[in-house]
Amino acid sequence: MAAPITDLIKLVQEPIDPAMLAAHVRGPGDGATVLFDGFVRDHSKNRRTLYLEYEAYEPMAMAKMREIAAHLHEHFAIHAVAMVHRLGHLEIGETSIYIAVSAPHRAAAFDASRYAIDTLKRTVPIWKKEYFEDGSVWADGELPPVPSATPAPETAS
Amino acid sequence: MAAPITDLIKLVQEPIDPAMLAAHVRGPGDGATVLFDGFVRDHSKNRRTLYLEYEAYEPMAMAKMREIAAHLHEHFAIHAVAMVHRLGHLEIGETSIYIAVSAPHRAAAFDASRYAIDTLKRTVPIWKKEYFEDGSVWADGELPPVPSATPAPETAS
Amino acid sequence: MPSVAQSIRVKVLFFGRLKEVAGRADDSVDLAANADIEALFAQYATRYPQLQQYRSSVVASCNQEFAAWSTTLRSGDEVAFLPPVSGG
Amino acid sequence: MPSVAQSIRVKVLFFGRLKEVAGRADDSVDLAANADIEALFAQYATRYPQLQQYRSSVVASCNQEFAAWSTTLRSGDEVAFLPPVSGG
Repeated sequence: MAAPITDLIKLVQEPIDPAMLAAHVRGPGDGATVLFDGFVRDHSKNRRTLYLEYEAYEPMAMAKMREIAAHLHEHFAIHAVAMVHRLGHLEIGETSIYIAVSAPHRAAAFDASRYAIDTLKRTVPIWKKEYFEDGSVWADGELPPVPSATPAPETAS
Repeated sequence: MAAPITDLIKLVQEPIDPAMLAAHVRGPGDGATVLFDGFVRDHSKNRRTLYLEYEAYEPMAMAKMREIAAHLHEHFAIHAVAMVHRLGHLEIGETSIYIAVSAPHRAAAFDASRYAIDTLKRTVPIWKKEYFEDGSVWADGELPPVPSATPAPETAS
Repeated sequence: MPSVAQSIRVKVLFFGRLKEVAGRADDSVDLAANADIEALFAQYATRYPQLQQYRSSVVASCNQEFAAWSTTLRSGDEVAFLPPVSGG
Repeated sequence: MPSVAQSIRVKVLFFGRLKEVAGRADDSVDLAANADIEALFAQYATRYPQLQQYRSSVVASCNQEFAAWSTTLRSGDEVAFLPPVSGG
């Protein structure tokens, strides 16, 4: 289920460059890109946030992000996807997730962008720890849906 | 119906700077921005486009764009809006419209962004002329909804 | 031309293809008092017969607000004839 | 410890608060053949009793794919215990 070559799916430690991602997805046949920029809020549940730490189960997170991109291509009339999540220490206002979706027409780009971020937040194994003046907590998250029965497993060795 | 001071509503002749608009709307209490970038496609109805010319009824277009921004603040839990439309000669791939909407939570930013571009395309007096190798045409557009009866007019002098 | 006492003067703007058909972007015109936007358009359609075919795909504004064709004009009003919009 | 003939060896990963509760990010463990993910978790909950309270808010993966608790493990599998995800 590899994403098409035009897509850019990454986990990074360094700051995300929105202009690079926006440029990456734009093709001459496109008419619109929808860009989602998620960044660190200065508060959480009425407490002042100092900074965040993100960690991931990296190979599985990459696989799940590639699945999302593949789903977008299958279900929406889009051209290309860039989806980058930052890990490690993030200050207030720094971008944690950036998603760029290009399409010939805007409706598909909007639908795909929203599906991508909604699904990422439910299914990609990434965790956020919030640091406050008086301590830290793992953010409330969402429990990914899990198959109720065992699928036929691949033999691992 | 003036838009709040944090908004940025403009018609410009020069290229649009997305990074400036994205930065303009971001506040410390926000967690997301949704950015819409509309740019010149290389084709229109199977004809190869060479370039476009946009013209506007400028004072009315500005008034209608400000109305859209005001509507967004009234109906969606957003923080700030930047909405810039370029006029004049645009080459393939150049941005004609850029809309940035910031919000504490993403759903409002998505809803507002989509409302903004959908409404702009229906109600803001801007016109696009498409230039092809063998001629030019005014783009098919949408006829804005008009009041069916006369509202009490302001005296103009 | 109507007498001075019975006439008003309005500013008129044409956009998009209407500007090309009328051969002008703006005009200033004298109208009978109580003339509405429909009458103003009809006056131009007499002068530029090609305009008539666009009547059903034109909206009008008065003082930069969309206006019904039955809007009665006053001296000093700015009327614009707007083809289907295609910004974005 | 089960005899070699009856045992399998799997890699285990803990993330988020589970890593803190278990005091480790990864482990390699011998299990009875035919053990499922539920049994693997129970084995850790015996060793780290605090883990038990998270059982209902944990999902498991096997070889980087979400997996049912009843998944039978094979030697060489990589199992991860994942608390509710909060990326984005």
